[in-house]
Amino acid sequence: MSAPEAAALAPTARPARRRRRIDLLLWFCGAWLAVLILAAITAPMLGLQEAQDAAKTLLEPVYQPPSLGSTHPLGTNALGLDMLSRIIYGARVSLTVSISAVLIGTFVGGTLGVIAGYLRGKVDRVIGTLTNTLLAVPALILLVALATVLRPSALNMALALSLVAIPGLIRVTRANTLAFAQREFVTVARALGAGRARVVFRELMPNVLLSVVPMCLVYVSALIVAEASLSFLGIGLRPPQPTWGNMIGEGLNGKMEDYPHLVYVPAAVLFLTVFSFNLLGERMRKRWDKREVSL
Amino acid sequence: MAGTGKTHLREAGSTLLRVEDLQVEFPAKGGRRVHAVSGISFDVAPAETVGFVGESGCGKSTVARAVMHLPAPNSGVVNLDDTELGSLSAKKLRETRVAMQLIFQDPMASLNPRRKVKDLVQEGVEIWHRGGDRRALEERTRELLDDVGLDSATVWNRYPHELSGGQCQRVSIARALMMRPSLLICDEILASLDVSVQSQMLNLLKRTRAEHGLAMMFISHDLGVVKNISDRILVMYLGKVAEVLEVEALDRETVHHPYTQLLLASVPRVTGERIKPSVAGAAQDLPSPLNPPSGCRFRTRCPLATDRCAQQEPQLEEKRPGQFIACHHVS
Amino acid sequence: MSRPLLHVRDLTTTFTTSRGEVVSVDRVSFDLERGQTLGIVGESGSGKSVLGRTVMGLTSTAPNATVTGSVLFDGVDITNPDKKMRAAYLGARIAMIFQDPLSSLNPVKLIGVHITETLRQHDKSISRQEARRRAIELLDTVRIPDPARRFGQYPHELSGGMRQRVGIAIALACRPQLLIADEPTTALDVTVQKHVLDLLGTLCEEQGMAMLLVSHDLGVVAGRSDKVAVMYAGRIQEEAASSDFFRHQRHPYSQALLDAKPHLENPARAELVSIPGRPPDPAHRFPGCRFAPRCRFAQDRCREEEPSLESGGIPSHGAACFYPLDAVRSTKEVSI
Amino acid sequence: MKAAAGKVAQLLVVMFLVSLGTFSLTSLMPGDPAVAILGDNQSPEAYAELREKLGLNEPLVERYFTWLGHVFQGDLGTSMVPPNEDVTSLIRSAFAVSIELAVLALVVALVVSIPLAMISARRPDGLLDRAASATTFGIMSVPSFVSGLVLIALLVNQLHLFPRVGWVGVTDGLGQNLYHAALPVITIALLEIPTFTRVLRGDLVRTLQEDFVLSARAKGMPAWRIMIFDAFRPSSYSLITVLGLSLAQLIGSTVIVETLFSLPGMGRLVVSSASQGNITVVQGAVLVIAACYVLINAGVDLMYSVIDPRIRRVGA
Repeated sequence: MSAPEAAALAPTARPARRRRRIDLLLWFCGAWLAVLILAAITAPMLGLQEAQDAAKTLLEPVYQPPSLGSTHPLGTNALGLDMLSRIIYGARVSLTVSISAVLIGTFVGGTLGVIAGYLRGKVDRVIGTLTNTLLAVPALILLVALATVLRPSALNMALALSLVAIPGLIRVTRANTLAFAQREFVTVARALGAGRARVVFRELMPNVLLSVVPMCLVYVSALIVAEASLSFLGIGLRPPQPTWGNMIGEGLNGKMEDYPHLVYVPAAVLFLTVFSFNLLGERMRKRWDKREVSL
Repeated sequence: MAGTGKTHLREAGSTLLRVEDLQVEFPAKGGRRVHAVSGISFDVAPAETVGFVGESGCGKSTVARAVMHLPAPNSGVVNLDDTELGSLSAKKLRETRVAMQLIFQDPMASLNPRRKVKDLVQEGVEIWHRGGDRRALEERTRELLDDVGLDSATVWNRYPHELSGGQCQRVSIARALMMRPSLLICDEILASLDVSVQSQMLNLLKRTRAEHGLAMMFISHDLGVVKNISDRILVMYLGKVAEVLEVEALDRETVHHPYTQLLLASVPRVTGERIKPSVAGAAQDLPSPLNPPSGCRFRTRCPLATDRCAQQEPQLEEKRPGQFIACHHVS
Repeated sequence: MSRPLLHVRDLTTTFTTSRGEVVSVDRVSFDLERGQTLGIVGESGSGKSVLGRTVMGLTSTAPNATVTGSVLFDGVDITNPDKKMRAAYLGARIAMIFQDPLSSLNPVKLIGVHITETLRQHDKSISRQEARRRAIELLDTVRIPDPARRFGQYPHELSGGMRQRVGIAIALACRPQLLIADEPTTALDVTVQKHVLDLLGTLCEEQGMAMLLVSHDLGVVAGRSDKVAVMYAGRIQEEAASSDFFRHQRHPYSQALLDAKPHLENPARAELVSIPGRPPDPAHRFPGCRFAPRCRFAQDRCREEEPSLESGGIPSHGAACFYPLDAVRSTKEVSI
Repeated sequence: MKAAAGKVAQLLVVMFLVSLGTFSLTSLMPGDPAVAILGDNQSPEAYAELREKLGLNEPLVERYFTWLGHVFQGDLGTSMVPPNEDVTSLIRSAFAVSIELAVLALVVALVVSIPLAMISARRPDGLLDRAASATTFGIMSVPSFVSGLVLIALLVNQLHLFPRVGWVGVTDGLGQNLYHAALPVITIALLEIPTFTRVLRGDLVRTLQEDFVLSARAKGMPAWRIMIFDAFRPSSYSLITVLGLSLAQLIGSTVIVETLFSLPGMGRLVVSSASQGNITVVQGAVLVIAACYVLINAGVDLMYSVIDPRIRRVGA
């Protein structure tokens, strides 16, 4: 059966009208992330209310519920600290830590994965065993165990979180490398005289990376959650340094019934961010998958 | 190792490629080995096209890769001109190998999906920095693309997935020609194409071969196609050579190796008369290359088989001028 | 003759895809008599496979497909079968075999179960033992050696030719009157192809079964069919009795298709007459004859008007061409 | 056989590496573990005694093998924090809670996601599919501590359906046990349902495009039969993989849920021990969890061969 016939028969083929519709949700998510990242970067220049130092907020109202027009659009917490400002400073921590963890993870995991997938044999088995070892300890337990021995700084946090991302990224890159290395274009490149390095960097890498990028976005969201979880458990970054996780955690201490905004505001922000990263990753994967299929 | 004989090889000086006792095995599960190619010898003269026919699993594609040393064969000697490939250092091998170019069956899979046509065609040149002047390189690329029947202006910046199968195959040919090879190895390159495109490609290959003075190894399961393009034909069965012959001798009337005979009889005739279906016999399985039959490998399906065939492996013998057959019973 | 077993009129299959409306099968009509074989030949994209599936009622369940026209099977309209009709006809009175014998068998099911479940689906009264006995019998009918052992094996343990025989055994389970064979030998080696074609021929003869033999290869159909229909871009371009068709073709496409293939009978290294260009994109229809852009004989009229399948004086030899080849020859003679 | 032996060997190596890794945590600990455990204001003798007791004066390798020897006898040591309980029995009781939660949650998740995936896969991109996809996607982005909070606010505070916190063992009556387990189980299941559904749906859609499904339809099989008897089994590989991984992860990572609902499971045991620097408990717990992972992994491999005959008869 020819490609067009196959495409025509495949039940997944979308009707034309659905395709032309603009993906509003995607745009919304993109916009949210753009605003969030921009705000996180420019936080000190935004003239935000006090986020950390409770000594400076002695005169501010405490437990103020959100009210968009006021000086505290998202309300204040028990110490009168501004929620909006805390959310934005929290974003700085969450995003920096999780994105850098994913970058470290992609670099380390990606390199190991490509090496394992291309060289195979013994090297593959050694890397496979290491991957399994890392996977054998559940992510959160691993993080908790590390938290007992590491000081809770942003750098340590990023390193610890990257350990969570590495095994998965190794597996994905390895699988993709294996798949692409079997494609005939690699043999052809070697017939043209390409050496090992060229095959890996020029033939395999561009293909493998493209399939890993969507995965990375999903990992960013997973690590944001992981970081928040640690803070929530009180073993991540500690107050007064605001993070989304410890904001939710501190709102829980019996205040939730009376001042639900203490929990719902950071929870909503967390949800939106995680959702956006997930959606971006998912759409990207679908898009590139389709191209693969059409090949 | 007895091999299947070398009597059909021509004088060493007169050939471009000379392959002796080529042997390729793969490890299989359970510690066993697949005997993909078991002692095959052949040669290709300059500007000559040798066709390799046989059914799936006969090892014809493995031969192509082994000749290229992609990967190197388990044993055997591959001589390209005066160079023995097995004796070369890795770097030297890469350099020498460029004189042979491979084209594969699956037109999409053999093109890197993330590269544009122009980059694909220039890839080899880029690896060896042989491009020289950028303008000249671009000129030559366009020329080759036009030569293989593509409109260079339209396809220049296209990606493989924007082209049809036939067009991709043309890009592959242009890419191979770019390296000015002396030998082109075509592995089932027509198998996934429609009849109308097949004939275009066959004519294109014949023209290109003449223009560039190319020798070819042409691997195919289709006897009609092989007959159309080859000068000599190697009939392979289960990792061995059954018969070597000049193309003119390939027809239903001449006496052949029983396997060649079977192949020829199986090719459908284009006729309007109803063929009385021969009462179909029981289905037979091809013997496994994990554990090939002793003696003559074809004996399990051969109508002429005797005890001798099980004990003694037949050697290729020149039964008629230019026709070598490995069979105890055909005279 | 009495009414034909299969009577297809103006059958059209349209898919709504991201690239727009694709008419895969366009106003196709043909008749198939009991016990006869119709060969349908065309290149990829010609709609031959979709035609086979549409006749079988398999396309109409796809959410993006529309089927119009009519398929009468033994006088009953089965164009867009409902659940009940599907259960009554598919697999029972009409059966199908597929191109790739490996992928058309469920990898996790025993060979035998493939057959017994078909038997029991269409005849609930059969006991397990009875079904098993019949399945082994069927495996024997398609000349599979040691059928009882094969019954308990998985598809991957069989060779390609053996698998296709299993496919045939499944299709034969309920003694259908019509078998739709969709490229049954394309994935097989040439020696196995001959066996399978012989087997199909014998079975049709023995069981008085009609067959729709779909292939891209005229050679597969030659000698194995009573009638031949050549499809191009969704339409039947030529339809004739095989004996007539292979003697001379009236449509330029049919002839080009035969000439383009390197036959064993041709002299070595013969130059092939190739068809220039590519088949048209099914999503972009244009006026006139669909083959006109690639046709050596195309005239202005061919680019404006669409020819219909007419027999042009020769009974039962239709060609959708304004200048069929017998006519071209004579005009040429005149012009000289 | 050779492949199986290799697999077992690899798993043993994994166990060894995990135990080594956990054990060396002690030496990675900043400062003196004795100080960390006893606090700052104790007599030097007390520290020395504890160090002696912990064997901190011996080299790491030696300590590791001594510890490993005890582990093989089922002795994971004693807790460093008063009342210095036996680690093995601590873990045993916590493990029972965790495994119950994990298994129940997986069952709930499967019961929801298998039919959901089948409904979605029947008409890909249809209304139901898109609705299910959007819902699962949304749920996927809710961290468990948020979903747990929402559930508490809704089902406990508003509707008073379930108890807020606490745990009742099976020994105290199955009804009470399930009543207390319900909310945590739902919370955990919510975490798994989206993944399960999406993975299975994806595989089902792919399988349903296979020729053998078409051939089943050509045999006149009804759609539901094809879905259950033809498509499901060959489509369940990824689900099995994910299932195995989840089970392994769940045994430890119900931390959040256990904290939220104050349940005495493994997760909470690890977290509370870790915050007290109670390293023997952490070591023991991590080792047990890793052993589970290794065992489940082996089980998953076994499952593949049950599902797929092509894997079963390797080398046959």
